[in-house]
Amino acid sequence: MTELLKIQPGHSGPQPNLPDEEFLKYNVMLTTVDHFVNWARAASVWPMTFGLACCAIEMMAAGASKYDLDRFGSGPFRATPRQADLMIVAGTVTHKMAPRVRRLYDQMPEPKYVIAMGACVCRGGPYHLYGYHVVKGVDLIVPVDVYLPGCPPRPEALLEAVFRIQEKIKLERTVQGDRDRTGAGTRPPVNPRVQHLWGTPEAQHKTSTTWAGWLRGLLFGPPDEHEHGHDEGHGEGHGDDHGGAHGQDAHASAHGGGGHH
Amino acid sequence: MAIPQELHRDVRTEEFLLNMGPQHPSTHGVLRVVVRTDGELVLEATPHVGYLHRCFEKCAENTTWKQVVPYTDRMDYLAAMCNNITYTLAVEKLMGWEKLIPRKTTIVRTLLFELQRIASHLMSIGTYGLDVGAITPFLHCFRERERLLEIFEEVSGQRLNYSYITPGGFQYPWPDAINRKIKGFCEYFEERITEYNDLLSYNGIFIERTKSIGVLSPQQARAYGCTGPMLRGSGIARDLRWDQPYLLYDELKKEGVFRVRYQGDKTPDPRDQMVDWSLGELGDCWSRYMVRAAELEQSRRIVLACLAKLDKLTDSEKEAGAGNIIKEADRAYTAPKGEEAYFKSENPRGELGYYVVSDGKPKAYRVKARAPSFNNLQVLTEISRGAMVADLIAIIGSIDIVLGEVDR
Amino acid sequence: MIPLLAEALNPNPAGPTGVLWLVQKLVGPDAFERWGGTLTLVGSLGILLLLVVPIVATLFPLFAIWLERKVSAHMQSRLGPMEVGWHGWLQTLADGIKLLGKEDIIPAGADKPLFILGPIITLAGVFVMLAVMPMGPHLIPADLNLGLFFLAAAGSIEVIGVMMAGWASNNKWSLFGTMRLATQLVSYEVPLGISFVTVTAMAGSLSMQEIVRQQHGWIWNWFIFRNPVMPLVFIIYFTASLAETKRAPFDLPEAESELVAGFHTEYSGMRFSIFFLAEYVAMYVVAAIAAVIFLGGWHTGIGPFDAWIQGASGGWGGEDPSLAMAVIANLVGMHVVFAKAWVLIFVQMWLRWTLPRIRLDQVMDLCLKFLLPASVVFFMVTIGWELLPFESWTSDIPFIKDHLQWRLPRFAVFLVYSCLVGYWFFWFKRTFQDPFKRSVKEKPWVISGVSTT
Amino acid sequence: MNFKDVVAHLKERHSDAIEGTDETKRDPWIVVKKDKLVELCKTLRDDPKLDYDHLSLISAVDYPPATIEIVYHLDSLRLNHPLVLKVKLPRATPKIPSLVTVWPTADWHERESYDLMGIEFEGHPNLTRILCAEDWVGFPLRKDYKWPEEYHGVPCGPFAGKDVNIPPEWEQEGFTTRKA
Repeated sequence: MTELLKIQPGHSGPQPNLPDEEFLKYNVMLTTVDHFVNWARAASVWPMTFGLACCAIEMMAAGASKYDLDRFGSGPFRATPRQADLMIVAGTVTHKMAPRVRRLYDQMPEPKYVIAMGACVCRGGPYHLYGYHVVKGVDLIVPVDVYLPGCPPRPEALLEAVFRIQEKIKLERTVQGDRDRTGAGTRPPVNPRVQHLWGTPEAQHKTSTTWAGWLRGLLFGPPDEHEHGHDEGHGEGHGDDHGGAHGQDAHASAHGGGGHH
Repeated sequence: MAIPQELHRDVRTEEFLLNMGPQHPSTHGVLRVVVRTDGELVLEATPHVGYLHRCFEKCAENTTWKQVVPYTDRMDYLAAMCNNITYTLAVEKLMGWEKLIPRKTTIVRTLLFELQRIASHLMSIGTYGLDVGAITPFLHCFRERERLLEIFEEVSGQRLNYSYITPGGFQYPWPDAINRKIKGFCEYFEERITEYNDLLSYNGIFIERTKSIGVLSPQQARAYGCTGPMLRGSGIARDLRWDQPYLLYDELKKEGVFRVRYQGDKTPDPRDQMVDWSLGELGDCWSRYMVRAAELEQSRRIVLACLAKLDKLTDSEKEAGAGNIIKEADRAYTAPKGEEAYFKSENPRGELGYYVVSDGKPKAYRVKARAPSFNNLQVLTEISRGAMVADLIAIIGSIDIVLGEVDR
Repeated sequence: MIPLLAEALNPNPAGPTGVLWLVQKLVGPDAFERWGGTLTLVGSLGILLLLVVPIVATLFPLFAIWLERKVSAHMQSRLGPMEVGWHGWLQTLADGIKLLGKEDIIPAGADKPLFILGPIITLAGVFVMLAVMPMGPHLIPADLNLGLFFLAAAGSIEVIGVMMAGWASNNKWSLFGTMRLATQLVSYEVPLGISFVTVTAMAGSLSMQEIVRQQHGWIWNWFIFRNPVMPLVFIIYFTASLAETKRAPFDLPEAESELVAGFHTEYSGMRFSIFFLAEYVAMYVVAAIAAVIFLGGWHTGIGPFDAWIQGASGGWGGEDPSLAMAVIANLVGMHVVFAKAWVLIFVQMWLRWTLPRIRLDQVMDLCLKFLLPASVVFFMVTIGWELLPFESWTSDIPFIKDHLQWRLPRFAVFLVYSCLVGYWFFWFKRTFQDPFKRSVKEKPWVISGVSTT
Repeated sequence: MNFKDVVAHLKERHSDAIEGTDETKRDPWIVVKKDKLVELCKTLRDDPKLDYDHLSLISAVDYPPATIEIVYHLDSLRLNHPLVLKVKLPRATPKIPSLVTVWPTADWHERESYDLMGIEFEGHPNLTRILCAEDWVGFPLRKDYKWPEEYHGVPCGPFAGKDVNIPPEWEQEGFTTRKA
């Protein structure tokens, strides 16, 4: 029977380096569900309208008539981070803007992805040497999934970056318990230079409480200590970011506190 | 601000503070506006800028005169070519090269200046439609803008930040084969303008949304240093291309290629109505919008005139204006010590000026940019008092700011 | 009944048993002899309804959202969704699954029970309107004799849900959206209701099926062609229904360029998708109402064909048609209703992707200064039109005898409404020509925003 | 009118306000005394023959070790005769009267000069940082600007804690500079 359970599914199947008891989690049903969920997620990656500078114009061009981002399901640019899956940091991030970027990232629901669009966002770009007010790479602020250099990158390049995000999504194993995407390796790392700001990866990678997580709890019992740590991290992590969207500082401070569970 | 007595009596509600931005769909970037509202009524709107402060001046002080050009692109990324040309003209004024520039170079710079104006106004008109809720005109404007970007890309190899115009000429030689393409675009673009006017400019709802909103009186416009469509929308006939002609505009002005006339005036030929309406009457959002819509046709005619001039050039002139008068080895040229120059031109958004100071080294001692949006945005607090929240969006859109040059 | 019970007590060992037996007895070859056609008809149509209503409620939004994206894309010289299935027809499904799997965030400062209840009540308020929506001569979940009134009432439940959501979000953008929605919907309920009353005055009934039956015959019997002002009443209803469903140019509550996402700014994942679902079901509902009360419901407008539909569907004529023909006739009627609704839905999308958004005070002006008086005037004209004694012109019965019977009550109604309208007219003059409005004209800077300092 | 006439016209009004002029440069300028600046600017704005109603630009230039120059670029929308005013300030205590009362557009320009160059404009209604963050340390456009190590924990790039003015490539040996 265990031999039957050890069927190697597609790229969402068990990795050979996993311990043996892990194999028992992966069976045909869950793998198929994961295939389905990943197909759906990859087919509708909704970006957030988050334009900072020049690259935002090319982001608009990518959504406009010639390079139609809507063909690949990424058409609806959501204005509020609550309904967005993908944050395209398009343009130079300054020290004054950095806290807002972080808050918007924290307000996005899991699973969320970040594209660092443009040289300024990747590493400071033309302002790397003398830009005193420019953050040298947005990965100091938020974990970045795909780096997209260019000043600005062409819209085709942005399409390619969205495809890379879709490839990452296809590697995930949500229902099979890999809720923070670390097992599949699709969760970007935290920049070690700013770990004192954003904390350890465990605190950073908040567990998403979706129906998939509920299904996993149903199948594999309650989460163990390790994931309790995740949940607390979730609560704390959401403490300072549940203000109203869009940098409403005074308003956000009105209600801090834990997550919803 | 004193609320009118009727408001106190009728629609008096509790004030509250609304923080719009720095990331908001219609703040055109990272503008942050703190709005004190009384229900839907705006009591005071205070803009907070600086979220895109990219240290242009510090970078410019540490690079050669030519290396500053890419930074000027990224200041006003919607009118990068105009920024290149203005900075280049400032440096050439500093170096005293005005006489050395060939005629073809001047014609091509004028042509690119106006093409860039068309592209920038397309963007501004489209996003303004987006602000008042009409989504389709935005994408139609982008469709035309993509054709322009193809032309720019064929010229300079870049879609947005061109760095094509450098002190002494061009970065790359001008491809003469592009002239026919530009001419084709101008012919294609003529009926597009009427299409925009039918779809947006004369749409009843659009006029209802933008008329008598954010009225900027001429006195305010002068006091707050508003320039460009902001100023002309209020009825002040100020256009640096007309008043202090630079590149080729003196010639074009004498030939009567472009004029400055009020929106109310009758024109003999109805087709001239659009091009002549480059002055608003009331100074409200619709006037500012219509100034831009008129400058689309105006710039199209100037481009056609420049193309005609390019065709008339002799081969020797074409040869002379092919590239740059500065050899690549001389990229570290220097200006006399203690010399300084200030040059201003008519950007799509208004008066763009560059103040360059030299200390005899191959790099600038100080470069200061006079950004039109920086001055136009100041007046937002004044003209948005008593408007509604929806009007505030329309007013911000009609100012047509680019945060890259507001914050520099 | 008795023989069935007897057979149930001592069943035939050779025949089928249990459920199979019951089914055979109900819809067997000899079912008509046992029960008469009607019971079988009702059973089969009930089964049909069980299939139809969920399809309309769930599959319709999936298709409508996909259609909207394609329509908008082609209006904007784009292609729209292309990669997910043939021309992206699976796009909405993928979006739904994705939203289902997103993290479910409830802001820390939110009012949790209201936040959770909001989308549910909104969706329920919209779905319940499908209960009285006739889809065929005998294809209606519940033919209430107060059907139209029920629709008007259930339409207001949606407002409550949305207001709960916006208020509970504890977000200023949501608050703005909620207040705008309340203002807009409360005022647009009035012309909507008056147009309902106009239709009721013609049909003499509030039951949806009765309203449809009143429009049988040729196409000029539809209520939209009943009298000269009915097309205008239809336009008023359509405008008000746009405002009711928060569609452009009335999409102020969720104006993306002004309020970030309006009342659902703080909603993520599945709860947001429920709002989405509710909006599109509401689109179908208002379009179907228009098709039913103005455009003849399941009548095709071809007299003999409609007569066949009514007869074959086991209509009220009392004849006893065959089961198969009844089902076919009802399905035909259903598709006629769908076709009419789809045309109206396309018009909704067309307007949304063409027109700019109206400001709040302009929305109020349009409703209170134009739609409301116009609808009242058209209602009075309709009443007067109904008072014209068409019947007496065509009937052989002596005038007085037959005349008073139908004339007096309508005349009473006419008097009452004219008194109401007269009072309303003075109230309108008193309310909307007050110093505030006048001052706006005198001092343009109040609105235009020129500085006072 | 041209520069000479403007200077002559001003001298008969405010003979003591003008320190000197330089007509040899591309943009000839007038050096104005700090304490006479406001009334001179009022004359420039109100005199119908001058009619300088458009303040184009306010820029501060740092000349270590001694002085900081404030440069005003004026223009007239009607008469089109640009003018350049200069005020020399001591670098240690750069204080200058604000011109917001004369040209309201000076508001943000002066805030920017305060933000980046540390000029104190006396009488400015709201003299706060405008471009940099509110709690930014130092005045970045000073020539001797020392960069902060980090801002709220985020490292500040290659020059963190250092002086920016390292010799660029053209000032190292083996690099020839020629006049064009």
